[in-house]
Amino acid sequence: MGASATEPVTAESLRERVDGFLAGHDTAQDRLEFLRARFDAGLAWVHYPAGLGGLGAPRVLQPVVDQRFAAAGAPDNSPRRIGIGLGMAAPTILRHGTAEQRARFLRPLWTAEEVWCQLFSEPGAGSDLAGVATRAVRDGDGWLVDGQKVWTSMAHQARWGILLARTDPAAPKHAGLTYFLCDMHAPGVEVRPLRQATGEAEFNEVFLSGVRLDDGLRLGAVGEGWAVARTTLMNERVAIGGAALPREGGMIGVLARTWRTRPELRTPALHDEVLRLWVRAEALRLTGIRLRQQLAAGEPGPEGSAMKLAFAALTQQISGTEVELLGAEGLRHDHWRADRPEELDLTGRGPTYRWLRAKGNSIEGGTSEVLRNIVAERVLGLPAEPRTDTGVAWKDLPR
Amino acid sequence: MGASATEPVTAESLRERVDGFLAGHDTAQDRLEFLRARFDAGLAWVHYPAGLGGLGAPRVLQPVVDQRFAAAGAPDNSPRRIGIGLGMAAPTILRHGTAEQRARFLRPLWTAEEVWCQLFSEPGAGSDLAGVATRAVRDGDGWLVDGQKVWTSMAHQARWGILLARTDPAAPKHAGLTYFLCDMHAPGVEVRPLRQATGEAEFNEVFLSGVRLDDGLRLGAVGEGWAVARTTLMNERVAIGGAALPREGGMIGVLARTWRTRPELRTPALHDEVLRLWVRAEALRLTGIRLRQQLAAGEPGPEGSAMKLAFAALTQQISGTEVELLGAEGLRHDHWRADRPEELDLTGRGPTYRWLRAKGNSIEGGTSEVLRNIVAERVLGLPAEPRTDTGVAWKDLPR
Amino acid sequence: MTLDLRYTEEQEALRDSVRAMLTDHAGWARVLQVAASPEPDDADLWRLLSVDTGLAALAVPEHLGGAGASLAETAVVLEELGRAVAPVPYLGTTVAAQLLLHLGEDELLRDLAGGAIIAPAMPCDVGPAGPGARLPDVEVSTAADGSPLLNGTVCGVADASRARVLVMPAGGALFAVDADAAGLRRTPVVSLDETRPLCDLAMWNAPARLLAAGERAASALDAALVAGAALLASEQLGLAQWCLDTTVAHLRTRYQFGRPVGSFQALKHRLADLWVELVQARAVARHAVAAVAAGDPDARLAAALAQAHCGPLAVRAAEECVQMHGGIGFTWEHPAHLYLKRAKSAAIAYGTAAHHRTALATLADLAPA
Amino acid sequence: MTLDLRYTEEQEALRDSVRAMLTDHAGWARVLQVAASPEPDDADLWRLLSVDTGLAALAVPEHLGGAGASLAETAVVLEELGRAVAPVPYLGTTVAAQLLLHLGEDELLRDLAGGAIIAPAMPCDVGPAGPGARLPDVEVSTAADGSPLLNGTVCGVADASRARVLVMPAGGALFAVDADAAGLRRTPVVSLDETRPLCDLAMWNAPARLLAAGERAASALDAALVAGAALLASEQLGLAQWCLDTTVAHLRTRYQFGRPVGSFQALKHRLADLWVELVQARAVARHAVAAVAAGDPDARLAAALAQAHCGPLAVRAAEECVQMHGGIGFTWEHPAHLYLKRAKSAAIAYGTAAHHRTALATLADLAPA
Repeated sequence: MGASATEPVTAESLRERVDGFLAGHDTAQDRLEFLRARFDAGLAWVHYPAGLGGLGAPRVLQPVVDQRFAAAGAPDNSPRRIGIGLGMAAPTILRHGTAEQRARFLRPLWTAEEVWCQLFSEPGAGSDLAGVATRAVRDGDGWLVDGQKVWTSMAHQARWGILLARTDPAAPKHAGLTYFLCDMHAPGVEVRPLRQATGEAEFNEVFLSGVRLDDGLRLGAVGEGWAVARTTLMNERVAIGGAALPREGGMIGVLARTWRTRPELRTPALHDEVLRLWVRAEALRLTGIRLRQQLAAGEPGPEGSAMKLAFAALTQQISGTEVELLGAEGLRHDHWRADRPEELDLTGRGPTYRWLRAKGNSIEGGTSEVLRNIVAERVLGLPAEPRTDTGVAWKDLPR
Repeated sequence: MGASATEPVTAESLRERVDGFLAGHDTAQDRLEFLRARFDAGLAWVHYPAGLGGLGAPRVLQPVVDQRFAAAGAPDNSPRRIGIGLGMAAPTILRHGTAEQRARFLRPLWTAEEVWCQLFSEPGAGSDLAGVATRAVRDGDGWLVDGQKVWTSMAHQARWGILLARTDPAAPKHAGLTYFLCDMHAPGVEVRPLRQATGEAEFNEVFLSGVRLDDGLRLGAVGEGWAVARTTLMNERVAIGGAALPREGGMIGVLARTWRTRPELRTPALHDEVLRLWVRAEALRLTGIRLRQQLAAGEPGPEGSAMKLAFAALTQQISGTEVELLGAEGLRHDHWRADRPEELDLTGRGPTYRWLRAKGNSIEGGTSEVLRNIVAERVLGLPAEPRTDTGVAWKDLPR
Repeated sequence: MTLDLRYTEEQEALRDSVRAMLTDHAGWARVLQVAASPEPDDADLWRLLSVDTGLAALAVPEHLGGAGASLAETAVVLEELGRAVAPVPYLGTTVAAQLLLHLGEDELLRDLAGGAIIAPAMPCDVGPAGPGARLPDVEVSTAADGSPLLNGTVCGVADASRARVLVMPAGGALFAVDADAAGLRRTPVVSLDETRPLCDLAMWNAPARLLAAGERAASALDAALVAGAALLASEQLGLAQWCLDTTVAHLRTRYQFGRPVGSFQALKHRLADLWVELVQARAVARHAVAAVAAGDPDARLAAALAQAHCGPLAVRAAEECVQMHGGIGFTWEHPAHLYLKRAKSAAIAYGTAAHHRTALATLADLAPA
Repeated sequence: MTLDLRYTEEQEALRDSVRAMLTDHAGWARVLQVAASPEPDDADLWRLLSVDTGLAALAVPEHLGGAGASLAETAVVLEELGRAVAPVPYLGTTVAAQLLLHLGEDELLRDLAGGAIIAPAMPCDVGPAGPGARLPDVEVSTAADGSPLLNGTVCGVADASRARVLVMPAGGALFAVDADAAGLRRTPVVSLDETRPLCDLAMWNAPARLLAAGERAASALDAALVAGAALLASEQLGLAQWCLDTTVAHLRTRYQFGRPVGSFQALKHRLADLWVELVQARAVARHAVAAVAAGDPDARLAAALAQAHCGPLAVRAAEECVQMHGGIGFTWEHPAHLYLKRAKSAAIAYGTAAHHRTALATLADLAPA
């Protein structure tokens, strides 16, 4: 470890660094050049190591930098568009990657030159991710990959994918996996849009047929894929988006406004339901504020899981109540076009869209059922269920 | 089997038999003599065999007989007081007992000369009844029993108990059990009242210390106790009490009357809750009517389990809402005396008593959790959970 | 009055034959195809249900070309149609038939029994829990020959897109309007539930025929709306039963963690609870149609109760179906979303559960605070 | 205003010391013993909390003998008292202190800081959601010497059984009444929650001292009731946390079917859901006391929100605790029933969740239909 020769980074010193950077770089210059320069100055993600876009600073200081750049009107790296890269691929590469891999991938990832996608879920392996069947077989100095992935957002735009594949079917399920960085431009990668109940195709199916990957694209050791994937998943769950909303800032605001402005729609028996939802929404909002205060004070807790669970249930119920409040009007849909939205707007489009889309909130990013298991075992310390699938060769498991 | 020489029993012929019996027996005579005579005439439980209080008639015809006797003002056998004997001990003895056991026990059971209790549950074996630890050890031509039972209603008045005990701890849990008829007057049987959250002691703990039981009190073969106990449990769940209630006949009626007659207590936000409970209560009442119509038509179904589950949840919520509706007044209790009630009156005493007592509805007679398992597996056909406790010697199980 | 809440043997036989027919002719791939097409419903299936089998006029008397059965049989057909989310205007036609029976409109009933679609021309959320308040303003004027003309807009009408005749409440009276009449325009609505899509009606001096006015019109409309709410409960029951059955079947064969997913206790308990609600829904739905069929004074309360219970149940069943199928249940290629959308549209049709609870406050004498 | 919803290090230290004290002096066997005795509360424990440690006057300024801390600290003590279902009149005394602070009654505050119990003399369900409507009629007359006399009955008062002084709303004003005064009788009530039992007050010409009248009395009373509702949420939070912790501990060690019962998924999911509610309750309860302590204009809304959420949560937590303990949780010999009864009595104190939701309809501008 050794004591660093440099001063410890503080909010004040960061502000100075940003101001210095801005003095030397015109925010109106070429977007990509600006972002590359910001990365090279260690002002991309300040908690990353020097040389990889950061300064080894505390993570909680990142907002200081982001706010300073935003206030100066600097171009950003479309953080929502590259969310998978930022939130999942990057921390995994940082932790498990070789020096070459870090140097090759992190910069274009952060500057949004290269979009990433996640090739984990399969038709037969959803909640049970460690059951993936996509095979990767040694082929000289590389690997041949065959299989099918699903629920892959951004696959149609992605340059790279983080890929979990089975390299040893005779090993127990968790032991036979290896983690790869998949070249989405490689021959044999086919991306097909996957349409949802909303009519949209936010996600894709990805078919991998004899896809050849160089061994340099393996992340972590052969057979260590599960441990690497856990880094990815842990980071998926940590992410808490954006700033705290004001009161009625989310979906509840839409319902409350409809209730207020359309008295002719009100039904007496629905009044208490609206009040109950308002209470729950405000309780959840305050929970988010408290969680952010804890994170800012360097006291991370497991409350993010509570927020995801509560958020999924609440958005489903608020939007469902809104549709019923609207009556016949609530049964009108805007369109069933198979759009390919890149950003999810939970209060966008109409009530029926919101209601349908919210159904996905308890499935994507870990189902609410899996999340409840995790809360019960890791937060509350309740015992695991007896497992029948962990000591057996993967190929011999019933499926 | 062979064809019976007698006429098939019909509702009409039953009515005639009852009328004939009543012509020869004064309803004002000695109660016990009357009941014994009714038993001997085969008019006790008409679906039991001739000679054991019945006529081998269809079970659905029993109400014909009961109503006729009731209309004539005949004494009854206090069916609620001897519910365990009638509902559980009797069908088990009928099915698994020897001729001697049937002849010895069924008549005084039905006439209420001998009250029965059930010695199944133990502090360590509640939901998992097959895990009972009470030991029965061979002792010459009999058995010595040691252990502790709990939740034994009527034990303090009972002459006999149906007892599940472990005779082979080295066998797997279900295989090492034997079923006995326990003499509650035998030395070593100690009954202690068990007080509940209501303050009452409806139930007992029963301590068995070197209780000697003759081998003639064994019901079924050694090691076959679980199969015999299943007969008992199946009959426990079949029972559906009494006649259909009129609308608002149950606990909902109390709440509705309070709402109607005490307008000063009403809170706007509580109105919809009262309406929702009213809907659920009426739905459950109609479900009971439909189930009785099906039973009367000889089409028994699994809906009784639905009724027990819904009833438990509903009574808990109705009584809870009633207490809140009453506000400070709802926090007044009548008394905390350790009474020993023999009959349960769910709409009796005050609101706080009702609310507390209703909490027991989802625990007694099989918890709601166990009942949901049964519904999921036996009604819906969902697969059982992997079992870790069935192939192992009972004594080696973790507990 | 004690109403029989069981199914008769004949009704069970009817169910079997309808289910067999729908299995052959309304598999979900076909339903999805029709829903995604510009067609508002499945004309072939409707021909089968009306012209070929007479199921669409089960409760129309035989002398008018119907089957002379009761609403209790109609409800069994609706259970199966709900189970199949069949895209046919069966419910609207049945409600129209009830209206016409009340009014003694034999000729229209004969048309209906012959396969013509006749639909009540009201927003789909109008129910017996207070329809007047939600009926749109349609003005009645008089043509030179003294016959009535209608002017106005009615939005969100179900089952009317291919109707031949519309039964329209206007100015406190009821009118029959030829759907092809000059002066009437139907505009399809992009609907949440494309298996029972809505359309908007616009009228400029549309020629109409007076069916009834005043108290007679009001009581016929009210009775038909009570019947509609009662019958819809059976559709919801059938839909919920499909969702439960399909979810159970999926969970028995889907393996995760080396076990059938259906062996996980949390899911088992939720499905057991759903079954508990479904058992009650069956009693409540049968009670509602029995009460309506018998002209029981309790029919209005029974219908409100049925919607208060069965509407939310069907939505919950469909939601659990989607959730327990995981990702696959959220795709366009799996039928679950069709059931989800139908359940929600049915929860609004003939009044929401909240409307019906509000009505029950009066019917059950539970006044507000 | 951004309020800090976290606990400070000092508050965590305070929690540790209070918990240690209650573990030693208010174990549940002791609580059950006091509850079952004729004594309304635990006089020894009260002495410990008031005279010995000064915890009962945390939020009273130092120059009046208190600790000069804020309601945020008081709330931490209440969490621990809720966790222990401690039978002491802490909440009522705290609310009385708030009243007296608003009125500048320094002498009474000094008494209170010295260990005297001072209680608001109102039915326990009176809350800020509309207290006036529920306040009983107490008549004020005048003695020969011009001092006020009170006449009337107040039923269901909490924390007053051993109070030395009662603060009584009457005729739109506030009075101090010596609890031992001739003309005042206290009758104990057999209470659902014997850890916070009620009593009835009857007055015949009870001599009183006027504290405030008119707007000044009304606003002091209102502020104290808002504080009471906000503070109670912390007691409910602590109670719910005990129920969750105790249930988890039981399920980890209780074996059935050869497995710890806590490994059964249906129970795990229910407890996970309960934890999700509890996490939110913490934010909501901290927000309420922070808003009250800061004099935030949002305090009234924050208190209503806290009661709307935390009241039902505590009841649910206690109910799950009983249910998941199975038979043993339903016995007199297990502490679960004490928590169940306290949770229900707390759900009514200072107004039910339904009262608070009704208040929120106004506070959040969500008018009824």
